[in-house]
Amino acid sequence: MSQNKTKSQKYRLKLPIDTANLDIIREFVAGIAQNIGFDDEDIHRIELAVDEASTNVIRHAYEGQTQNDKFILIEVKTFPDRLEISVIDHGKGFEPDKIKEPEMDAYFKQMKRGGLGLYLIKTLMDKVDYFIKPGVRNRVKMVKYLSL
Amino acid sequence: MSQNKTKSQKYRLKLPIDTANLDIIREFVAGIAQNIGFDDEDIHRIELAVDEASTNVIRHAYEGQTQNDKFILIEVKTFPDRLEISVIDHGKGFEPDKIKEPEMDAYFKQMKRGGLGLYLIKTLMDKVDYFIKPGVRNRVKMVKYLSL
Amino acid sequence: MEKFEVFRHDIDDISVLNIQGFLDAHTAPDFENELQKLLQEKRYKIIVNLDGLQYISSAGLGVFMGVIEDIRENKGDLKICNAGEKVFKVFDLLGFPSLYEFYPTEAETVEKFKAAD
Amino acid sequence: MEKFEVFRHDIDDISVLNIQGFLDAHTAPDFENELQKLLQEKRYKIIVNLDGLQYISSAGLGVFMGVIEDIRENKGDLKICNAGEKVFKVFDLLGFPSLYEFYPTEAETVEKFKAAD
Ligand SMILES: Nc1ncnc2c1ncn2[C@@H]1O[C@H](COP(=O)(O)OP(=O)(O)O)[C@@H](O)[C@H]1O
Ligand SMILES: Nc1ncnc2c1ncn2[C@@H]1O[C@H](COP(=O)(O)OP(=O)(O)O)[C@@H](O)[C@H]1O
Repeated sequence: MSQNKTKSQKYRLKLPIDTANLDIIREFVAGIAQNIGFDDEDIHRIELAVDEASTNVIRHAYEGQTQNDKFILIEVKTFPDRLEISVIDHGKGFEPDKIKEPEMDAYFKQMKRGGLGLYLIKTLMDKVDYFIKPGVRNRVKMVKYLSL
Repeated sequence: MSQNKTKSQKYRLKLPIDTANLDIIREFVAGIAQNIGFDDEDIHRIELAVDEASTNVIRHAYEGQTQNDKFILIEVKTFPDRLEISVIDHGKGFEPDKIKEPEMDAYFKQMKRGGLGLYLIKTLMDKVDYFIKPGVRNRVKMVKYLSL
Repeated sequence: MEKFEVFRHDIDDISVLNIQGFLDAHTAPDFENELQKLLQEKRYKIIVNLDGLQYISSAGLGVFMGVIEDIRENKGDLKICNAGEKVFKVFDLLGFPSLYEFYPTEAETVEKFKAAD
Repeated sequence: MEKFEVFRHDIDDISVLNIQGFLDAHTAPDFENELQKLLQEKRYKIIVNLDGLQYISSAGLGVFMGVIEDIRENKGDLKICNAGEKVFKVFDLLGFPSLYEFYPTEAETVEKFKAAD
């Protein structure tokens, strides 16, 4: 039984918010990316982008929130030409448009720390969309195309 | 933020039935087992048992079935003293009690192939239970204790 | 990085398959194919060198079971060498050492075939 | 197999931290701790040797950002060496080479510190 290359396939991974799980998340997306034929460089980009989005969920999504079931959900869809990965939480949400891109020059002058994650995600992936419903479902959707 | 060692934590992985996904499944359970402190030998036992149960789902569960959404679901619960892993399908089910343990002697005399998976699972894990509801939810639940 | 690879070399009438990586239900058919090729060529003295094999599941063991009868009926044998600890444990759990000969090195396994000639 | 490890050795007034494995939000605090120890010992000539570092995320980069001001205010520097291709690319994407000196080898990095004395 081998991978059906023509249809879309769905994968889901749900885990507790704990930075100890970041390597499980990276291996999960790397495994899928490898199976559909991404090269090592793109696999690395995908791992890093998903790590950044997941780290954000672990660090920010449930800050000051009272949900019992604090989880992170990774949904992956494979297509013949691309991989779509969504990193989902049901925490407090945020306004992606209001988060300024780090201006690297000023950034380094201030030598402040952090704020690099969303920028990296945008740089590493081909397409990024945010769907935010605070407390219900916040989703960062990232797309990477196979270079044919 | 680090792993809470006193409570139970839940992990879920859902994927299409495809043998290409076996390595993703192995890395998923190995990652969790490593994080809660199993040694390499036990991690190998857990990987192999879950591989065997997953291979059975991929090979047998949906044989001749017409479900649209043929998936394999891995649920993992971590406890301070143990790991509980369930491999779940919603295929045709089977009667575990009616499946004879391979008598290795006769087995080798016939030199027949296969039928080793359930036996391996039982040998590798500390406790195995089957919960079968054909077409709804068939679950192989495996428990491995941490040696303290 | 390939998940599983088979390398073949022949020593007189002996064929050695060196298998590497992960042998599971996904990769077992690749291994089976290589063995079937040998049987088609009527080469029945087979060494499977497990050096570099990192993992085996019962689907991999099944491949060994599937060909052994045919091989022995043709007065050949399949012998196994260079099993790592983890991989050997799986063979051992299922009693394989009573049906197959295991040797630590390929050279020794070749010797056994030659000595029987 | 540890996910992340830090090995320290001192060469006169220079301290070298060799970091290995995976530097992400989970392991960044371990790295931060080792750097803070150096600052407490008032050792401000620091080389971070990335030989053996397989992965870095922005949480790891944040650690470098978090200490550099303190180090430079004390007339020291943090220089980086032995970055692998994959890891260097992440530093590069975020413009780090304009703020930190990168060298191919530890010996060369030590030389730069000595030459500046
Ligand atoms: N899943 C999320 N839930 C809530 N807030 C988020 C989430 N993802 C990102 N954010 C917000 O976006 C900001 C920028 O994120 P990022 O660029 O990764 O930098 P950093 O995490 O270092 O602050 C975060 O500080 C946080 O306020
Ligand atoms: N999830 C499952 N769904 C349906 N049948 C199963 C499942 N798991 C095991 N079985 C049945 O149990 C039998 C024994 O399984 P196993 O010991 O792994 O050997 P093999 O898969 O090689 O036959 C299978 O042949 C199959 O009939």
